[in-house]
Amino acid sequence: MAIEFSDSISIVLCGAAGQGIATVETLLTSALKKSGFHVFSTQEFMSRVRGGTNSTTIRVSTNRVQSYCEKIDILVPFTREAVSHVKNRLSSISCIIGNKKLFESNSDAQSCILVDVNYEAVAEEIGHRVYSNSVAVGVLAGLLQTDRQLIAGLMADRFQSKGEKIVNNNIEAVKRGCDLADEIMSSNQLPPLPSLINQPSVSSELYLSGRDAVALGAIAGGCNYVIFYPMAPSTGVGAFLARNRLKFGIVSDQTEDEISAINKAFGAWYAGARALVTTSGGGFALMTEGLSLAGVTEMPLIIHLGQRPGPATGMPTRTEQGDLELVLYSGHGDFPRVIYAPGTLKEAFLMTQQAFNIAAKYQVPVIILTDHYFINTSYNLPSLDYENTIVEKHLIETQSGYQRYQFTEDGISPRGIPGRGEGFIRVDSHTHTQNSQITEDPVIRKNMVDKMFKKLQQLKEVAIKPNFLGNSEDEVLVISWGSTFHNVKGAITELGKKGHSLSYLHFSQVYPIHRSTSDYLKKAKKIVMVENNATGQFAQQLYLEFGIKMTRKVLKYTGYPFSIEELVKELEKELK
Amino acid sequence: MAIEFSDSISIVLCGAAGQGIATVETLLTSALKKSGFHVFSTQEFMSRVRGGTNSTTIRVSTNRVQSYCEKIDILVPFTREAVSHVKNRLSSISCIIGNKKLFESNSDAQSCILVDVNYEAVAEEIGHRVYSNSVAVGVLAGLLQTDRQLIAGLMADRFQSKGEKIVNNNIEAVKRGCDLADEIMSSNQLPPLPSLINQPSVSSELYLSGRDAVALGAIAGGCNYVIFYPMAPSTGVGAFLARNRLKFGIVSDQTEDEISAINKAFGAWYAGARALVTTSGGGFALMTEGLSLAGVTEMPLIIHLGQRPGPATGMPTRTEQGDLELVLYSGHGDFPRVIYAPGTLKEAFLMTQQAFNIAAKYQVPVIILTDHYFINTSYNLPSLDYENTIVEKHLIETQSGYQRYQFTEDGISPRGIPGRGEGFIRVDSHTHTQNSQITEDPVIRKNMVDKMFKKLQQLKEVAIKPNFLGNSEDEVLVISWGSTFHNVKGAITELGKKGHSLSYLHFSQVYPIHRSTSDYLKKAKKIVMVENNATGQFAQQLYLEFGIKMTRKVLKYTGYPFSIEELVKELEKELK
Amino acid sequence: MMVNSSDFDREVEVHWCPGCGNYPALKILKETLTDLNITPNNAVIVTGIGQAGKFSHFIEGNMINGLHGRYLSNALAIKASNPELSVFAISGDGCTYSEGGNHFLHTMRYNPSIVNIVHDNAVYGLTKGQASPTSEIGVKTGVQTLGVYNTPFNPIAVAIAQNASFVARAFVGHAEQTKEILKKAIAHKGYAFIDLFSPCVSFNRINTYQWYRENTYYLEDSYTPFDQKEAIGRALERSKLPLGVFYINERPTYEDNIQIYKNDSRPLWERDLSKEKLKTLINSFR
Amino acid sequence: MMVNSSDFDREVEVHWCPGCGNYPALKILKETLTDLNITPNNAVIVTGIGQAGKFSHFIEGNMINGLHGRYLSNALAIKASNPELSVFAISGDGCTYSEGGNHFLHTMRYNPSIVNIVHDNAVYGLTKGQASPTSEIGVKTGVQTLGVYNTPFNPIAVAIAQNASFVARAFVGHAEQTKEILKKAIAHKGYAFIDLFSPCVSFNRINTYQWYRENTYYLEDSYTPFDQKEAIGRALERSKLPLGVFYINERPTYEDNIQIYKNDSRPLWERDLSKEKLKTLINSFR
Ligand SMILES: Cc1ncc(C[n+]2csc(CCOP(=O)(O)OP(=O)(O)O)c2C)c(N)n1
Ligand SMILES: Cc1ncc(C[n+]2csc(CCOP(=O)(O)OP(=O)(O)O)c2C)c(N)n1
Ligand code: SF4
Ligand code: SF4
Ligand SMILES: [Mg+2]
Ligand SMILES: [Mg+2]
Repeated sequence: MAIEFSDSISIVLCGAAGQGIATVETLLTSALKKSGFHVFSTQEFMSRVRGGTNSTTIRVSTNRVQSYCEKIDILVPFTREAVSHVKNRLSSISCIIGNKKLFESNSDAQSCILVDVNYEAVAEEIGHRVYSNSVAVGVLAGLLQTDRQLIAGLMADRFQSKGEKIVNNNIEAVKRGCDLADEIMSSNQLPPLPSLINQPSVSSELYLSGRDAVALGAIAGGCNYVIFYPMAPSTGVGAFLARNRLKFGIVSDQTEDEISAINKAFGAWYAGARALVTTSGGGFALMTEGLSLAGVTEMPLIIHLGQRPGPATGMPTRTEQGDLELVLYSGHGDFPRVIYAPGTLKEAFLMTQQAFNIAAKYQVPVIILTDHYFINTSYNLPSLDYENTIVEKHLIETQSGYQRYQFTEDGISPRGIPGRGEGFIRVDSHTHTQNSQITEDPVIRKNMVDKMFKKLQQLKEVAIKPNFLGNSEDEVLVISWGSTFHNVKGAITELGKKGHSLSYLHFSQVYPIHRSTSDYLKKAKKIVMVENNATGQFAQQLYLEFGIKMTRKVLKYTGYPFSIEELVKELEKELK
Repeated sequence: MAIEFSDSISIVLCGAAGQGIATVETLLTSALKKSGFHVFSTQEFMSRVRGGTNSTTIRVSTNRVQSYCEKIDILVPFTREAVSHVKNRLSSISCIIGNKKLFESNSDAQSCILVDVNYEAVAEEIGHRVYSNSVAVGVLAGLLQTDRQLIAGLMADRFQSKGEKIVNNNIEAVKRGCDLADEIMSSNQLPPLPSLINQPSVSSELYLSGRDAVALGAIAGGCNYVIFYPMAPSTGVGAFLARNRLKFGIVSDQTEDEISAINKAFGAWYAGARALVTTSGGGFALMTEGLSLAGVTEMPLIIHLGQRPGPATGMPTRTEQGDLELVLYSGHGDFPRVIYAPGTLKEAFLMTQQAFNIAAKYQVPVIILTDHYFINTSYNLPSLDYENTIVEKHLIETQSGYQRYQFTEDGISPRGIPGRGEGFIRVDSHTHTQNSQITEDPVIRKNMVDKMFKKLQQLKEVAIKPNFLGNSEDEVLVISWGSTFHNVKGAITELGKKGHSLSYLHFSQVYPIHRSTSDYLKKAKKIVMVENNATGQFAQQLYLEFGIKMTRKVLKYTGYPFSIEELVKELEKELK
Repeated sequence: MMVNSSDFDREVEVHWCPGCGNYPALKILKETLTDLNITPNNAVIVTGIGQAGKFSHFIEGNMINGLHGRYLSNALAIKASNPELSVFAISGDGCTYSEGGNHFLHTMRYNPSIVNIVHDNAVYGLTKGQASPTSEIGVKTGVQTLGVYNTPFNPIAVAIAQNASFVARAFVGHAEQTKEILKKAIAHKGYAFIDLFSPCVSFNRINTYQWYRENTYYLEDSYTPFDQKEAIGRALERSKLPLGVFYINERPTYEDNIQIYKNDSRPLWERDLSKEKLKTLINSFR
Repeated sequence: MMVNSSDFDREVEVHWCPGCGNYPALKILKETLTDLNITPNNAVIVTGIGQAGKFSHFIEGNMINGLHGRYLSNALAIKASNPELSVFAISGDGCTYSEGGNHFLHTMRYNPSIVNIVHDNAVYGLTKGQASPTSEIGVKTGVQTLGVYNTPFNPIAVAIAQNASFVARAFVGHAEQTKEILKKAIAHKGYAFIDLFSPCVSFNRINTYQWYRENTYYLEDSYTPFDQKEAIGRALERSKLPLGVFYINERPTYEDNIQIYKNDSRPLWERDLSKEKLKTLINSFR
């Protein structure tokens, strides 16, 4: 587990819900990125509003950093429980910087470097303990040698709405924090931290979370209707769009339940809107019948599903990749669908954007699978390529005599909408004729099913290729999908440093699977599948489609994401 | 398609909804069976209450008859649409017996033997056209030389509640019908029908439908709570249990929706009841989240799912085997389950009975998959072996300190119920500790998932073996599952008469699949899968489990069941 | 262009039983639309599943025949996506009050300008005669063999208790009066709900045309439908059932509240993404 | 055996925010059960998902912590399977009136003898502050950024309109009065519904303890809760919100109506199949 990560520093903030860790994170990551460092942060938290123990890991680096490591360079504990909460991640190089009362009698802290800093005491000197988080921001920013002027500016922005006094006190708090950092460093209480180099170009990069990327992708896809019933970890996407709704002319609706959500999305698409539903596994489960409705009526639909561990309520604020089979098979009766599972923020943006076009063109449901980890993880990236995206409506102005389900060569019937053109837009949940009349005719039934499968053939043609990294000569091919991308890549990079060359195939579209996959699978001598679920759901799909079994499956179903260290250990097993 | 079926006569009644075809069927099949003939009947009907065109096929035979053939010996049309409705099944040996106005100008009738009988006119002579169905019963019973005394008795039973006059008029109507039959026969208007031999022992056999068999199996399984929201073809099972509820102490509940149904079943099992939910694919889709709840809480559940073609509303009164993947993968998160798909009435009875014991013992959901065809098909059988069944409760009296999810060797925690014993029965939809407290501990999560999969291992051990018929030397192995049993068997028998020896493997448990399957698959040179769905869902499962692909898949997804003739034709393709 | 009642005719076989209340209901709707000069192109008929749910198959124009119980959600979203359309949400009592109960309860809270007509025959017609939420206590069916024992659902009282903005009851046997009520509903801005008594001649032997004729009366001309408490009082009457408009409560509609149509009345399908705004938003993450 | 309030204590960490209304609610329930000598063994606490839904984790005894919105269906079936158990169905306003709206609407029609307590904080607590059906118009949240515009759900009025058999409203800030109301609910035969005002100190800055104290009053001693129309009238009051028992309507319970307990009061788990009867039934198919 002792990987060095010599180009980055890993900071962990740990405390109870309600203590404002998120504020510290936001200010610090912003300050660091603006100072030209590459930054990554990821949050893990309990399903409660106050109390408990949550943590955020922030990685600051000379180079681009997008993956999660267990190593902790600096831990800032906010409660007595904090140190023990992350005890498995602490080592002799970890510095715990905080009020000594929170750790001095904790045996888990004893191997670490301990630095007593009483943020609260400083805050109280300024006027109120409410400023202690700003003191902490100051200490951390100071230790990382961030531009002080810049932080003052950020504080001003952040607290602007609360009035001048509060702004000034926060700025003062940060300043005092920076001074403390200077003291700590000059008193040699800390070992030398990896020394980082900043680059001015990074300062103007974007800093986004998975949630932001999906929501921005939706807007770029022309989303103008967002529908959801709150459920972790998917609500944030809805809230993002809700906040921006007047700007972009979006209808935003928190519905009475998920069943209403999917049926509203259906009505919205019918009428020509571009609707997004955002939910989690339990909510999606309730949409099963609605998905089937979209299937038989060939209605476009977009569902963002942020996965969390099930079954049932499961672990509401934890992570898993356990809903692939659910989305793949849900709905009674056969109909085509598309499933994306972005691995990077860029993919999340572009694929969500594209989902709207694919759904509109092929008139099928498209599901975007993310998960708690992906949604709550952020890093900087240069830009999002919104300029080259287009909103494809795929709508026609109908003529009189228009038939919604006209049989065509490719199975796609031109789609009209009510109120535009002479035709009538008739859609029916039964097996129907070309003009949507109920039918019990065996031949029509068969033809309508065949029509759907023609579309599936075409969806295979436009499937997104898996992303191959490495050399085709490598003995071991590692496969993963969705949110595990960066962490697996991080592990492979580390193994590369140790002299092992592994190649890597990552899938951001998991259904239908691009046919180029076959070649990679056939060539590989050993294949290791990495999935954040109990049964290897994607491995099953690869087997079904290509008849090739994995040499090894690295499955994790504890409710927590993979770390680089853990993956290095697991992948090494196949190298021995 | 010209199979002779020389030991049986096939009668088709065809007319509009509301014309009383079902009454004719009930009286006739009852009279025939009581006369010692083997009888089979199956209904196909439109999704409407009046009008349209429906038909019932009745097969009467010297030998046991349990399968569906297209051949029609006698067609009784009740409307002008009737003849054309079954035109593909008519041939030169088909006799159409009815009011000539209904067919004389119909070209589809012209190749058949036409016999003009005006049931209505006779009925009106008796006093009212309401008796015309009884006249028809008389004609058909007469043609088949049924005991007249016996029919009179049946009429008396049937119309008893309507008063003496109506009873007498109906008896008179049947008598007049029989006289007409005599006339028809003596005037040589009909070609010689296959001559049938009756056996007294058959007269006291049972005559049951798939619906009856499932419902009786539930009662034998100790079912004391039945819950449903009406939906074809599953409602009949609920109605059967509802009618018998005071006799057997059953709570019967038509709920507000399917979500309530599954959550009530959950509450009922929790409190120690043995609950059955009956539904169809669309209703089941809504129960997905509830199934997941049963998964995480290890609650027994029994769901009878009568399949019909989807997606969505699909074809409400047609048949399909399209919901296998739905029930197999539905529910977010991983948990074990059992899926039965009886092929015979005997299996439907015994497996439904057993479902309650398996669910109770392993604390998992058990799904019984039937379909429209199975539910609406009847035949005689000697008996149901209820005497050797036992109701296994698998409940303990708890001690204080009882923990519902105690870790055990085999993954099964003894199940207690509230109000019995000192312990508390605590169940939780989150990832939970042994005592059902919410937890976010990674190790407990993993252990709880592993506990479930231990149960799946044991469920594999107690899986029902597939039913193998034939010789292991046969070149072609035919495979099917569920309701297709008799029709596939019928086709194989016919092919046997032509000198082809095919062996047959039928699955009445489709998940988990019994391991003996592997040997059969490996030995077979060619494997033909017969499924009443579009994609070969069970073939996929066999591939996933045993890595063997089918040589050919015979898939039908028109909404209608396979006939013997059709299967003979399809199977012959693999023999060429 | 003048609309003809026959513009709404379709050349398809109607699947209802002879005598079914759905026939006069269909006629009433077609004639009302004609009277109001609403074209098939501007209307959307959204139905659920059931005999009443088949309604959309027998009338020309835009339609959704969706899932059992979910049509109100379809309808609301259509209106929100394109307020220019006249949206009619039509289905049965089982579909609306049982499977769809939650959407019934909540759609009225949004107050979209849709007309919701519930063909109330106090029975499940299509599935062959089970009790519905509006079946009276004691009614026996093939499933409720000991008689219904659940308290009947009172849709009018619930809608008024919920402050629904237009609440009425009508009877298909009274074509003229029903058309008048329907016209008021169509004219109303906001959610307009009509519980429409519509006999099922095949499965409901109690609530026949005759029965409705004898057991209903119209709210007096002097009745003003603006007092919520008073309106509920009338909704609770059981000896004879009042017909007419029980309650009106004008307030902002859902389309108003969404706000995006304030300065731009174009339906969503006509609009385009502003890349400029997207750029600004993306840049806010820098 | 006498019951102690501490019999209901569990040694687990309580997950609510300090000051949350769920704490006094928990205390009130424990004390009431103790006063009535209901043991943890005879009670079943059935909850949904939400902060209120976590209730069952913090009280000793039998419990189900089921799905969001579905606890009433669990609870009804428990009562029907074993009428000897005291069943408490407890959850939040979102769980009950939004996701679970259909079950709320229909469970009361069955009239099972269960006590249904809804912790009404007019917000979604567990999911961090979105509006709930009881949120007032205009309230702004992270999702309702322009303010709530749906008409608030009035659970009391709907329950009375539905003829629910016991309808009350209480406030956790008034422990003694709430205990009295709870005792009446427990004594009631049939479905007993209590909408319990229970402040969310983290996300609802409007409906605070203070606000409820100032904006509520108790129905007068002279008030008799038997007139449906009168009761609804009180339920519609908005200037100050009445607390107390609004409506009682005694009628046969679901357990009575099922009939199978008439001659045999044993719960279902104690019963055995009669093979004799099964034989007779099977033979009827001969
Ligand atoms: C999810 C689901 N459950 C059940 C059904 C079966 N079903 C079809 S129509 C119907 C009831 C119809 O009753 P109602 O809505 O009153 O309409 P009516 O036929 O009386 O006009 C039911 C239960 C279905 N189609 N979908
Ligand atoms: C099917 C489903 N949808 C959504 C959620 C997410 N969820 C959990 S609690 C909750 C709302 C809680 O609000 P309320 O019932 O008022 O309880 P409170 O937390 O306010 O006590 C939601 C939406 C879920 N668990 N399941
Ligand atoms: S069953 Fe009843 S509701 Fe259905 S069409 Fe016939 S009369 Fe109408
Ligand atoms: S968020 Fe609100 S309801 Fe939830 S525990 Fe905190 S105060 Fe209570
Ligand atoms: Mg109805
Ligand atoms: Mg709440």
